[in-house]
Amino acid sequence: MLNLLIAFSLVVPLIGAVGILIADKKPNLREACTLLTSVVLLFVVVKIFLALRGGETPELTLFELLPGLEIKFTVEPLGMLFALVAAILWPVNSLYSIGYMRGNAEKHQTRFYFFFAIAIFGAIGVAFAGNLLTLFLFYELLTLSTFPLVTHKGNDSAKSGGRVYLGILISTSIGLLLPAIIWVWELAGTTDFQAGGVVPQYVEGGTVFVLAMLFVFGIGKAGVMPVHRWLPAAMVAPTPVSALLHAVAVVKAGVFSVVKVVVYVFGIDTLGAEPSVDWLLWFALFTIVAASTVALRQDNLKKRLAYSTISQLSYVVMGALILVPLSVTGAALHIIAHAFGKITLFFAAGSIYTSSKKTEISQLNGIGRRMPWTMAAFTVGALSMIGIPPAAGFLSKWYLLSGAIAADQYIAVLVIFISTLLNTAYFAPIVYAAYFKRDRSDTMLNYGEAPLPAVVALCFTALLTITLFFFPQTVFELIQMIET
Amino acid sequence: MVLDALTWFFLLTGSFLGITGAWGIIKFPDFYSRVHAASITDTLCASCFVLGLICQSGFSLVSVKLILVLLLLLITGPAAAHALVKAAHTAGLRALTGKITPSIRRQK
Amino acid sequence: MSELFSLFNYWVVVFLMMCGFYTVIASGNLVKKIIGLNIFQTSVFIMYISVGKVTDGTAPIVSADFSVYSNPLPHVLILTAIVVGVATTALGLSLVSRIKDAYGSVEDDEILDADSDERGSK
Amino acid sequence: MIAHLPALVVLVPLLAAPICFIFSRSPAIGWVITVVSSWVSFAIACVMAVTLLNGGEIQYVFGGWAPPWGIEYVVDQLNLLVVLVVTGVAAVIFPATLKSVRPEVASHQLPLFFVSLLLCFSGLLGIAVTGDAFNLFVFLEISSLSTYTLISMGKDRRALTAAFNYLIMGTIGATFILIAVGILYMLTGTLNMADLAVRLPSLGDSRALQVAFAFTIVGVGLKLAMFPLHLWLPNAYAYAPSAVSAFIAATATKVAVYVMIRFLYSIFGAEFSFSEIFVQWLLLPVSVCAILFTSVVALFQHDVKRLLAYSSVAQIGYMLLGIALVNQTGLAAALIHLFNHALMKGALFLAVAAMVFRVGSSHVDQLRGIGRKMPWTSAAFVAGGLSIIGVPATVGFVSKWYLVLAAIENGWWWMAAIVLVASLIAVVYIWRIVELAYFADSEASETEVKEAPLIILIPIWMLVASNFYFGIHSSVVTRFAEGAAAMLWGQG
Amino acid sequence: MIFAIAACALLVVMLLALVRAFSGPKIYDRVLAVNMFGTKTVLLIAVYGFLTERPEFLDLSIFYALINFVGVIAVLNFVERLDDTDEIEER
Amino acid sequence: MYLGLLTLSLTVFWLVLSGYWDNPLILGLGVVSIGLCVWIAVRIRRHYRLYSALPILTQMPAYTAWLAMEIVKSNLMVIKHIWFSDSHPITPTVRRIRMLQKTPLGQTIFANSITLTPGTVSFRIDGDHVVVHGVMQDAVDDLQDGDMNQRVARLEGKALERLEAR
Ligand code: NA
Ligand code: NA
Repeated sequence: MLNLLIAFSLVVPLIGAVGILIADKKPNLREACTLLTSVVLLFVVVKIFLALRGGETPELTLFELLPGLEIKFTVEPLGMLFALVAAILWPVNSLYSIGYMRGNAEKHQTRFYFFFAIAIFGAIGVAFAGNLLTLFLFYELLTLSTFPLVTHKGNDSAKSGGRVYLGILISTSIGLLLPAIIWVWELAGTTDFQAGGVVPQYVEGGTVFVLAMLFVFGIGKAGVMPVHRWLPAAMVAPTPVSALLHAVAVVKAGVFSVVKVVVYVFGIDTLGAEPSVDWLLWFALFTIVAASTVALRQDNLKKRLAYSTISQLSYVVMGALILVPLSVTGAALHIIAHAFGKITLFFAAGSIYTSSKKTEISQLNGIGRRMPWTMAAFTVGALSMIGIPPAAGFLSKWYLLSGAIAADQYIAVLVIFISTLLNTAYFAPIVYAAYFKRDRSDTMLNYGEAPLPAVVALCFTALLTITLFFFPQTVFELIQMIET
Repeated sequence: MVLDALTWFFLLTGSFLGITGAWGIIKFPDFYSRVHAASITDTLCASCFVLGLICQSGFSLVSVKLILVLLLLLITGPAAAHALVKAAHTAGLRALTGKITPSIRRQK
Repeated sequence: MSELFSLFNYWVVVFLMMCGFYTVIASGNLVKKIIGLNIFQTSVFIMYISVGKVTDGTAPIVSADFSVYSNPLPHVLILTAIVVGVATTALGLSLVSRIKDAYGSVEDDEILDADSDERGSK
Repeated sequence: MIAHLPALVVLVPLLAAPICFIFSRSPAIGWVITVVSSWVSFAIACVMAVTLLNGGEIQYVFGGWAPPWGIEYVVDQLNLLVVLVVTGVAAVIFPATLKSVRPEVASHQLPLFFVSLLLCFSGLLGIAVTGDAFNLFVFLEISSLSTYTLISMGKDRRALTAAFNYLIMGTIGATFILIAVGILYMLTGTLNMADLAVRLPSLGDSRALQVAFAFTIVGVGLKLAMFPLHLWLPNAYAYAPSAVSAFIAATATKVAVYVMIRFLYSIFGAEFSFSEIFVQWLLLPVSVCAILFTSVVALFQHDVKRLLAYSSVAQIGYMLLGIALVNQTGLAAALIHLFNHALMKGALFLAVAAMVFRVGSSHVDQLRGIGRKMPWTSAAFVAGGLSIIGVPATVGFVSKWYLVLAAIENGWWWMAAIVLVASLIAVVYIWRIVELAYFADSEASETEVKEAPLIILIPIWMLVASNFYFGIHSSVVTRFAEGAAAMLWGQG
Repeated sequence: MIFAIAACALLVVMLLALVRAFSGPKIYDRVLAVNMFGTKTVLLIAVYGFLTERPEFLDLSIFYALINFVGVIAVLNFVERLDDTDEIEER
Repeated sequence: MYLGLLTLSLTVFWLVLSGYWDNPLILGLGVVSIGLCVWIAVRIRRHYRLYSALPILTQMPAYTAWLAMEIVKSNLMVIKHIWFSDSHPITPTVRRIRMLQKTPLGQTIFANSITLTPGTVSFRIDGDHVVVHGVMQDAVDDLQDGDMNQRVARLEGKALERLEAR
């Protein structure tokens, strides 16, 4: 029964995708299908979560491709966490998409919903992957299925952005991640995730570093500089897609994979015993600061958010690479906190675009009065990014900071401080301008809030961010299961 | 003995005719006249050779086959000559005409 | 020297092979290419046949008067190979004549020009 | 009865060809005969497979002469694999031929088309089945000659020059093989492959043997489009009628690879090929160049069929690489890829054939937006493309995995890297088409393009399904290939 | 003896035919010469059979006569199909 | 009649050449080959009306003998021009010659006879004229109003009678 649940969680988005195709010409039916599917998926994932909490470890082996290479799914706490994030945010995102896509009268909406469902399918596959091969397969599926979403507009800039997106993600995954997987298989004869790691008894010294580097840069979705370029390039996408990329699935799949590899392939202890791995940490630290600095210089709202994401992702990578339990807790928590916060920000940006067609920060003066709900949610998101209570970002940053101190990584501590300052520097002015500056050169006279579904969605995610701050127990429970 | 002599006679005549024809296709000035030279060898020369050989084999299957060879050559020789001339003619190859003296030939 | 001469059949084979091969490669005329191919194949046929020669052996047609024959197997094989060769030549020439219909030429370079012109005009 | 199967599998299409010729008035009858005989051959191949898996070698001797003189047909795991590929692909693709080639081949040539197709088919099977070196040459020429004919029937006039160039290069290759066989006969007095294998080692390292070896490599290399000798292939595949491209690309070069393996391992022996001649040091650079260079060349093609053709040359490079790694895994990888590549290229070329059927061209500009007009066909193309790239759960993954394993077995990590880089390039050239098919706006065309007819679509999807089936249940093929590889190594 | 003489004479004829085949100048001259070469080969085989006391060779000469004829007609047919003789003339 | 003659001659041809008269396999192959040839011949006859002078000549011994003599004579003439070209220069001529024959059969016999005799060769038939190339002008003149033209014309009647009698 439990194994069947995993199968359900994978099949449900696929069935939804087919349903969307069938309902091609009837928008209401199509959107109903999307929403229904996402709710059903949420239900299934929660069922799995309850089972996991009941002490069971559902497992499903589909088939053996080659000896020792199976397509296999195992539910473990970390994957559960990611699956929950994706499953919770999909219905919200769907709701928002309905408002956005209709509000902007976008073309090819069926294609959009179809590939969205496929992307969720990929994300769930990544979350429950029981070994590196399965992870790789769904990781690539996620890349490919999001391409049509990124290039949705179909104009030249969309196409060139899409090429960069696909080029970087595919080439890093095939060029670095796949060799790393082959290497692991060659060493251990299996790619299954195991508590304590698969490779510890086979590798030591510089080899660990090389292998870790292949993984960290091979998982391009984690956006560690210099393989971050795909994320700004993908800004050509419609906002719901950006939300999907930044919060629901794609970058989360990246950092989640990094954490998963660190925990289940290397084992925290193996990496911790290897000083050269610090080099990788420094890449992450550099990314945090550099991306924030770049974000500061962007006037385009979505671009600023994109660089913010790059920086925030490296928090997670940093947490994983500091290699003490506290920091890993922080990393896992930050995956969720950032997901809720960033999706709120993107929803807000999209709503602003939908109702006012504004894309630049310099145009946002006084918008807080016209779109009060939207900007309130935006503020919550910004607080979470900076790490100020009562937003969830505070919790995760706290744990990261504690972990860094516990591990005597003072440079990391410093970076967290600097980055918090930078975060403040690029979010605070937006909020300030929205509420306190007067807007003089406004030509679009009549606009108010975005369509209702969009507003409902973004308020809901803002609420989630705050809720997470006050009720983080469930998440901690899961994280503790990782550590045991 | 008589048969041997006949063989000698026919084969020598045939050889002479063959060389004559071959010399003809070397010497004659244009394609169409060379065809006539070649047709000597196809008719009379071949007949002489076959007759000479029949004298040696007498009434036997071998003679039948020799006659078969001759018949084939007699049928196919002119047919090939005709096909050649016709092909050359339809392709527009002009014939040299008039009195061909050695001096004209040298100019050619 | 005598050894060289005793292997003269191979010299003939090699000479013909080179002639044929050169013609195939160097000639721009498709008909001549086919003819070169023929010469090339024929050299191999000669190689086989000369290999089958048995000293003092006569043609391998059974007769009461002879006991030593050349090895018939290469003859049989080459008979097959000749049939194959004739088929190849026939096919090659029919292709040439269709190429002539399509391009109006059987010269390599002119055909290439014709194709690139076509692409240019598109 | 079982003993006659190896002969039957060849004779069925060979005898069907003249019957097809007698009914040359009606292409439909020719088509029915062709399809039925391909199915019968496939059924025979399956029966042989079952027999072989339960028992041992299947042998058939022609005309009652004992093997060293008479022609012998032998079926072991190696050529059974090839026979299965050829008959299987034929059984799937042939049904689609009539519909697919009608717009491409002049109607008066259609009856001849099926005669040639059958001859080509039986020639390929004959190569695989025969145990006699000269007989192999004859079948090679039967298949080659009919292939030239088939290619020349393409719609574009460049099909003629492509067929002509292939004829020249192919005949040179065949003649080289003939020379090699002749020298082997001179040295040993036998043409039977098994007999040759027994007698050659006692000759030692003779000069003549080396010459024979060189002629074999170059001759077979021409036939299988080994890297610098591949020049005939792109045009031949690009301008042949599309269904023919699908069949030939899936089978012809595979059979040539089989011939290469047969000569290297069974006739000359692995000991001689790899320890005395060191042919791997020729094959290695050649295959690496093929994998990298022709993949890059494929990037710049504007015709999908040409693109796939260049990709084929690269894929043949993978097979040669497997041989050049000189270990049992590598050989198995070559054999696995031999099987798998037939499935992928069959699917891809047939999908393109369906597009050509509707659109009338395989030029990339004409295929813009085809993904919306022919969703099933385009989806099949994508699936085949995934297999070429080597995505897990497709056969392409299995092939590459084994190749990488074999490279690592030699400690050649860089070789594994090259395979991955080539996969990346494959991603790019396949993606180019996918992008055009799905994300480019189609040019306003006056004719409405519809989905391909079922008679073409079903074979395409059968091939696609097999790509996934054998990608998932890979052990079916890998066990077979590993068995064949073990057998060949045992001989050497 | 006489057979040897006849064979030699035929060889001379064939040699002369070859001279014409090489010197052309037209394709038809060449075909004519080659045809002549062929018919003389037929006779040569027959004579050689008598010379070596193997009259079985006559079968070969019949075969050769047929092949030669078919060959000449085929070549002419091909030349006609190519339509203008320049194509296979000297370049 | 035609088919019977063809089959008969092919059968004789096969039997004489093969020499195996009691091997069923080879005889069987012979039957198949003959059948194939006849089939092809029938197919050819469906498209072309063919006249061959040869079978008719065999039925007309007088004319054949005369023609044989003519062939010998003209052979000698050409030989003379080959070896003594200085004293007997050749005078190649192309001419259209009006044929006295009325039917295609007669015309075919005439044109074939022209080609059979060395020194003259027919190109093609053009209405009721035949275009002839001769190496000597007198030989062509001979054709114009010579023996051969008239003999064939006379023969034509007889030949037609025989053909109809068949
Ligand atoms: Na060939
Ligand atoms: Na004449």
